[in-house]
Amino acid sequence: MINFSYTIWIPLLPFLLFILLGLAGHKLKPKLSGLFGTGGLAIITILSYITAYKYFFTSEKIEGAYQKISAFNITWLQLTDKLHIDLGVLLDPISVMMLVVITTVSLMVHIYSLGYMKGEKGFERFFAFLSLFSFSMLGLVLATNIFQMYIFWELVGVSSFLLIGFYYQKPSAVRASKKAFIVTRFADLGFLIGILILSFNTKTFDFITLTDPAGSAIAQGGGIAFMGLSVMTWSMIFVFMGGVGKSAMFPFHIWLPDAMEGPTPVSALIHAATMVVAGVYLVARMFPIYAFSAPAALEVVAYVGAFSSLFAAVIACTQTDIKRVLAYSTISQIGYMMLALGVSGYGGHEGLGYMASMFHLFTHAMFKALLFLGAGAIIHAVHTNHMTEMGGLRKYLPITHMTFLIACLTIAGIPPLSGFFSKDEILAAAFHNNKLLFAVEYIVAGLTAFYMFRLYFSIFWGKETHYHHTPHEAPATMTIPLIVLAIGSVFTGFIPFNELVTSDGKVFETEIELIVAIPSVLIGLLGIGIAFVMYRKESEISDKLAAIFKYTYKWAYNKFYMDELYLFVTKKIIFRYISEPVAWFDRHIVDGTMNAIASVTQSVSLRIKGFQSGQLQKYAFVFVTGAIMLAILFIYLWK
Amino acid sequence: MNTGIPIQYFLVLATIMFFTGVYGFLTRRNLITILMSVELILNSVNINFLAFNRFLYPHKLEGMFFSLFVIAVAASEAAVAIAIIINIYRRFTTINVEDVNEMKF
Amino acid sequence: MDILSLFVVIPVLTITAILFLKDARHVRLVSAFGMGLQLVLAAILVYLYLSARHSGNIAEMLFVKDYLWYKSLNIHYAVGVDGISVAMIALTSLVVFAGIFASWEVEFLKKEFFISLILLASGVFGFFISIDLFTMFLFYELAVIPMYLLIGIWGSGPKEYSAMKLTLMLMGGSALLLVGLLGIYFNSSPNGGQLTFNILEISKVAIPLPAQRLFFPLTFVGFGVLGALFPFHTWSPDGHASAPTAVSMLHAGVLMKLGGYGAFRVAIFLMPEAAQELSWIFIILTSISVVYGAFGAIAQKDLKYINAYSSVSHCGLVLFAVLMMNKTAMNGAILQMISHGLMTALFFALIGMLYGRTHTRMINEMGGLMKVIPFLSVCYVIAGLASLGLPGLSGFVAEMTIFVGAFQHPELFYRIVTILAVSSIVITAVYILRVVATLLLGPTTNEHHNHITDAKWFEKISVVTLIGAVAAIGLAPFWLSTMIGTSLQPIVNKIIALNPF
Amino acid sequence: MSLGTIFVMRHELLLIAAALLVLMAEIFVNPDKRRYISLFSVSLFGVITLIGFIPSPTGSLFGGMYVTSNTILLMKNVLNIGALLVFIQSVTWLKKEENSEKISEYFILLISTLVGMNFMISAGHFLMFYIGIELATIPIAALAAFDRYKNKSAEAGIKLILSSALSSGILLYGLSLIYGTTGTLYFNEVAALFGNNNLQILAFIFFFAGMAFKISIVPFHLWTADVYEGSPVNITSYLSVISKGAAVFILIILLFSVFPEIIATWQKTIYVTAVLTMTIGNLFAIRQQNITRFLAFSSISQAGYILLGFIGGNQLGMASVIYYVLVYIFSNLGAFGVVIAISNSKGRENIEDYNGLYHTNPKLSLIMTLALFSLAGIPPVAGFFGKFFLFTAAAQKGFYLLVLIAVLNTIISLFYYLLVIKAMFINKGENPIEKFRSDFPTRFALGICVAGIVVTGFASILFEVIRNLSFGV
Amino acid sequence: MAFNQIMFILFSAMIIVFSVLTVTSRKILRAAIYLLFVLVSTSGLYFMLNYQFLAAVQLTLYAGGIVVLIIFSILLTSHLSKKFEHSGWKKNIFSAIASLAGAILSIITILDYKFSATSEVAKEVDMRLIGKSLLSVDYDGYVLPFEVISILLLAAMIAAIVVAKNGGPAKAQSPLINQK
Repeated sequence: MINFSYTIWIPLLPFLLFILLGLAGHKLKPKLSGLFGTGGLAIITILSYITAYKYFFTSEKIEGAYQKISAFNITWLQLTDKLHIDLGVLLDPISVMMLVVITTVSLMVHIYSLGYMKGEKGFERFFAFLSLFSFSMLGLVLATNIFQMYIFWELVGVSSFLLIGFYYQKPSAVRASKKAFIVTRFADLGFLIGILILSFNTKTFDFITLTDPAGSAIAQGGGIAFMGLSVMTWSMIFVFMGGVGKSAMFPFHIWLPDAMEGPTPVSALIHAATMVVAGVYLVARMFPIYAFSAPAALEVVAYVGAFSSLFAAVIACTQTDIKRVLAYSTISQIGYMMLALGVSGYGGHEGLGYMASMFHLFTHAMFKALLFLGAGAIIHAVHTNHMTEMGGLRKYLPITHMTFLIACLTIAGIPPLSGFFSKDEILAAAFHNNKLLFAVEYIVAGLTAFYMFRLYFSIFWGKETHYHHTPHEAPATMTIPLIVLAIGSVFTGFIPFNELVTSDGKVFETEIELIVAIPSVLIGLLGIGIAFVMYRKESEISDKLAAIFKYTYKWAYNKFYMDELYLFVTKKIIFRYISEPVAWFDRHIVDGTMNAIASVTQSVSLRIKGFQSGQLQKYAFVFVTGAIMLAILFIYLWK
Repeated sequence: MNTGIPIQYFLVLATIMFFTGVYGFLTRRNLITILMSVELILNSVNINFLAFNRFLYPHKLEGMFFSLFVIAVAASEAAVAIAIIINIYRRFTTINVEDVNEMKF
Repeated sequence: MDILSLFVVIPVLTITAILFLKDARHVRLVSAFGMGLQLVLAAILVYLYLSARHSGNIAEMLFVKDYLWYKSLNIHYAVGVDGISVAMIALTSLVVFAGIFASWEVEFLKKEFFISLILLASGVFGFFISIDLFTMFLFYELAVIPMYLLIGIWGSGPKEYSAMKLTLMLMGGSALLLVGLLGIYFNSSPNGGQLTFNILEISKVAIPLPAQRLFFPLTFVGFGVLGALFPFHTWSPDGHASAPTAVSMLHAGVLMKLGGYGAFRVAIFLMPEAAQELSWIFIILTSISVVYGAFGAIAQKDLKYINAYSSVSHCGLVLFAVLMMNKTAMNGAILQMISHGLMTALFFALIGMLYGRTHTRMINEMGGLMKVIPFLSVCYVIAGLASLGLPGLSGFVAEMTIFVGAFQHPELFYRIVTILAVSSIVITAVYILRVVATLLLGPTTNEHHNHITDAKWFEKISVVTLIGAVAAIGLAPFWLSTMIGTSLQPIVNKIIALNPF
Repeated sequence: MSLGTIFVMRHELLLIAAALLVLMAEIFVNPDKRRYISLFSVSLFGVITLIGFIPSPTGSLFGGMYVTSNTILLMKNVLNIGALLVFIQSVTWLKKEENSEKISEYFILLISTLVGMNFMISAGHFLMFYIGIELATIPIAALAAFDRYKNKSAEAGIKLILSSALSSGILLYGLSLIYGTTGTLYFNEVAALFGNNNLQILAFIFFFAGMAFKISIVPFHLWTADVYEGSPVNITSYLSVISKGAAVFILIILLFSVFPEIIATWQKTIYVTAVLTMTIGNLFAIRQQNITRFLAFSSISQAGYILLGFIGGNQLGMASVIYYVLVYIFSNLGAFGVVIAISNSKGRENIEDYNGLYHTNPKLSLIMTLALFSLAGIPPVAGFFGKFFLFTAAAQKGFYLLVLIAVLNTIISLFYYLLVIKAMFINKGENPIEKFRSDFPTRFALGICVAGIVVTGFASILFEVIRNLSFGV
Repeated sequence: MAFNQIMFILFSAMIIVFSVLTVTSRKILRAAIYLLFVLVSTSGLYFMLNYQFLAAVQLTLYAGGIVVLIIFSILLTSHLSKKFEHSGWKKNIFSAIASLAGAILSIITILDYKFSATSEVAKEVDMRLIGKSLLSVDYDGYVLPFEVISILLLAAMIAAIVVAKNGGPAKAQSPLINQK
């Protein structure tokens, strides 16, 4: 048995960094704090790689399966006799994989930020928040139990909030951060309720117990039925709701495009590579329960994923803000991952979807981070987000151009880049399970290629617009990460995921299924071709198409009015029709009653003042009648 | 001894007198007439005491002595009341009870 | 002199010292010294308590001192603490200590201000150390009354109205309470024998059920008024809004906890059968408090009103949890009391400091303060995050304990209501973020606020003390939770004996 | 009659002697030395008060006409303490020029009313009771009209004497019926012969109405406010504390020892009147502007609370009543003491005049606050304990609803007490009462009141002593 | 019909009639005289009941003392020729109702009650007995009330003096004097 207890330092180190930078950051020189942050992250990246190596290649397998190793565990809070919240480190294939993903991307982003954020006010704050995020995200993936996951789930939410709102004086950034937080918080409510139901039924939070296919949690089955679905299904649906929120699936996707208000490195790290896939990770983490106890919930996962990916892809085709395009693309890709999980089974080849999902998560992290960082470099150069204001940048930004192209090809699924492999596995899994979903994803693959190259051509080709300053290539701190990630995007496709990350930890055989692979490559190429025609040079085709599909375009451009719907619900219904009436009710009815008691007392007091008339004889009259009435009362009426 | 007259007659008589006094107290406007009504009330009580003493409990003299002391008390009460009434008259120039209401509510 | 009585004696001595001070300038120093001493004493108490428990002392109450006071009625001055009261005492001393510093710059009738404030504190301390219903009630009222002067003299806005309303409503609560306590007293010995006010002794006998049915609602509502039980919470927004900073802190932070603590210690502990029977009524009321308070907070514009409604919501959660009648939920209730006490005190301290600088509490009249006064703003954000239940800060610990505990209730109705209560965390997020976004973030909207200064040293002491406590509980809740949990055992045993589930 | 037996009656005898001594002084002292009469009377009375505490034999004298017991001695001592305070508080007022002619009369009259009260409490026979009650009332009417040059004073006097005449008329009618149905007026004999029949209930109700008048129980209370407002404030405080206290004492003795047979009836009577008294008193007090009138209504509602001690007919009840009267003496005299001090030096008696008092006269306002809190029953001052015991006594016999009504009433009363406190501490006075220093007697009396208010509650020994001397039905 | 029955009817008729007249007469002096008649008739009743001493006291003290005092004060304070105004009918009616109700209630209750006389031997009331009782310290002796009433009378006297005594700024403030 290998001792993994040092892994606790992987999340702890960023936490300490956060404390250091948060409390003393403003006293340090900005550069120093940046170096502290980056250096710390470099250390944990190395640690993560060591861990990955040790875990995958030297740890002992039982019956050919990777074991879940609880490397560290302390009880943080004892709730009931059986339920307790632990904090610890759980190592299993997916968490180790996530370690690698997070630390790699995070390190790249840190390095990138040294250049990108240079001279910004609040540099040290930025690195403090990044450290906080790294801590939270690592804590999330290493969680030993669902409650720990929830804790860090909330923490990543907050870090995301802080980072989106980094430019806190910009109203749009503030709005976006608020929106992100509240939407995900609402989704987290579902997560929490799911946890409550789950723990009530299974009396445990612990992942190892929960997800052991032979364990008591799964053995007890779905539990009693409630409103047509079993309790376990309900709880899993609720838990998934949390994932939907964090991963920006429909209908909780609306926060993600707005979140692009944050600094671009943040978008790359949080809103592309790591945090947004937490939902996928969550489902993967709970996968045995989904597969065995709540298959209906798994179907929900599949359909939500498929719909989101289509929905987002359509919108992405119409957006002009490059970061928003990437954001919708992210939604779309995460939809893929969800779908893959949704169509997966447990164990062996049945678990293809699971493996594919994780695989895609991995590759997506690389190329999407690359895309965002590239976009950052572009924005850094031209000081705008809108692709209508760009064009012909390939001359000015050669490195960025090349890496961006690689990323676009990767996401379009062109072999032999990594995106091809992972996407192909997903399509294959869908193909075997559900033809409808496969069809949807097939179309999305084409759309993806189309909008990515629409983006690519508009930025680097097309008509050259007039720039205030001549755009120039970014400094080395920014280009090196681009190159590293580009290399990653190219080669990660060759990692044998079927041997490393599978649903039951055992190796299974996969091969490229040509019946799926060839059409998918073709449709990718088709998409690229259309984009080439439309955007390579200035052309009116796009406008004409937009005119033809006027309403569809308009709807897609306006993101199907989801924001407006949300606004309507929050502003009108919650605020106008609930909160304000509640406040009114409280002031006027509840409080009014209390005040009324007081004023009634006062007015009674005023009314009866006539008794005290100052007239002696009236006093005497009351006296006499009082005595007589008392006498009558007690002699005849109430004896 | 007191042949033929039941005690109830005396009691009823006293009661009527008592409430006549009360009526006077409640209606007369002149402070002195109110005082007179009070005397009626006290007198009726005396009748009660004496009747009881004579008819029912003649072995002791409690009723009679009580009446005696009531008369004495009534006298002193009347004296002080009249002193105050005269003072009222000097202050208010009237002894109409309805006008003596500087303090109310 | 036993250690517990010191908690009442020190404030009294401090008051006496202030009374005889010639120089008004030293008043705050003396107060700070006295309350600092109190804080140290609280720390010592925590240490003594834990070491006593550690050494195997399993008595229900520790450091019990019992002096016969009124022999014929068997009224005692009896003090004793268990983990819960120790925690509450620690909370109180923290908040009072912070409150002294938050009111460092009170100038008008300075002596009187600090005297009233410390008097209030001594009432609260007395309440928490008492195990005799009579002294408990005495201290309870003693804590309520100085509020009137504190709000009426040093308050702002419609202070007289608010002060009167607050006092009368709270005394109305204590009116119900008094009847309830007398009822308990006269049923404290159903088999004949000496009647008693002593909580421990009463808890050993079973109060007849018909009596419980009568007196449980009285007692619970009596305490509930102070715990902001719907619909008796309306004193809270007005009172908090009008009160001066330190008073709001103490009031929301500590005084409202008297309600929860009392409801737990007296109503539920002594009359569990009736509590179980009638809990559904109050569960409905408290869950209304929870959700309704949160919704109410969304629509407010005045910072203090927002916080007051949020207190209604959070304190509603305390009573809600207490009524769930299981160990975890009750543990959560106590944690929530402490957590809410700290963070709401923090909130009010910060609001007071903001108000001192901007002279407004209307959120739409301020904006972008983060740039001008980063320290206070960051503290405000931390307070907000604590309030909306961010892990790592105390609010999360408390709320989660409550929710998990409440959800263990065997009856479906209670679980569904729990889900309803859980939903308040979203609403909380909405109003907290609304405030944070409008007030602190964005561009500065009011140019008058461009030149205000950040926190002074005494303000920092006040704020940092509280934040430190909030974070400490949030990061390492285990010892506190365990300390409370052990002390909950007697009542849990009582309930289990009643209805094993 | 031995010397010992005389000592049994020492309260009354000493008081009579004191009255005569003052009378002598009035006659024989040089007119320009008259101002020492106050001092003389007060110190004389102080000595008497002290002597009252000497333990002494008890028993009945004059064939049962005069009865005394330790309980009764206690009650007398309580009244003496109160009366002493009133005496001290009067000194300053009597120094005024317009009163200088009547100092000795003032003391003689007050002492004689006290004699009346003592005889009333010690009565073993309704005749003594009646004479005592009249002796306790008639001179007070004259004292109410003491300020001859004030219309209000005269009005107060006439209202008091006429209504009291009517009430004693009704009381006498009741007594006559009691005599008629039992054939005796000795307390112990009446107790044995009293039953639950209509005529005796009627007699009891009439008797109760007469007593209720003295305690100002609603609906027999209407004279109270006017008389309190019109009388000189010293007399008002005497009326509200001592007269009321004496009437309360004798009523509880009579109810417990003479009418125990009809306890069911008088419990109902007291239930109804207590609720009415508390509520009406409070409702009227809310609106008052004049501070003495305000205190008058407050004292009406206080009487309502006191009735809660009656209702159970239990030992605790009597103890709590005596205790409460003691507390009430300190509290009410504390409040009145401040009113008197201000009225004497500034002549202002409206609540509005108290605006901003704290800023000019902090000590007076603090005493007032303490006294009002005590009246309102706020801990840790004595009033809290007093009220608590009263409520406990009622609750002991299961009158929880009544207790609830009473405590809710205390909320209303708290409201108006707070109004005064608000005036003193919070309101800004446009024309505040200037700073002044009251003279020694006032301060001395207030000091005793404050000490009483603060100490009485904590010193449980007092209550225990009282309780041991009390008895139930 | 026996003599004393006739006398009783006579006296009681006089008492009732003159009582009513006392409280209704619109001339004050007449009212006083009617009161005198009532008091005299009452003393007649006392004679009938064999309480001669008390009847005498009634005549001297009441009829002779109090009524004279009253008439004296009437002369001091009232315009004799002036008739009273009618007091308000509301007042009269309500007072009448209250008094009637009280009277009826009392009479019914009294008539309802079975009085039982004592079986003990009656005492003959003569002056000797009265004197002895008045000075007796034993059971059924009244020396104590006798003493106390003397204090009462003294106090009443002083009280009356206090009220009547001039003092302080009284003269200046008397409205009577101001008017003149």
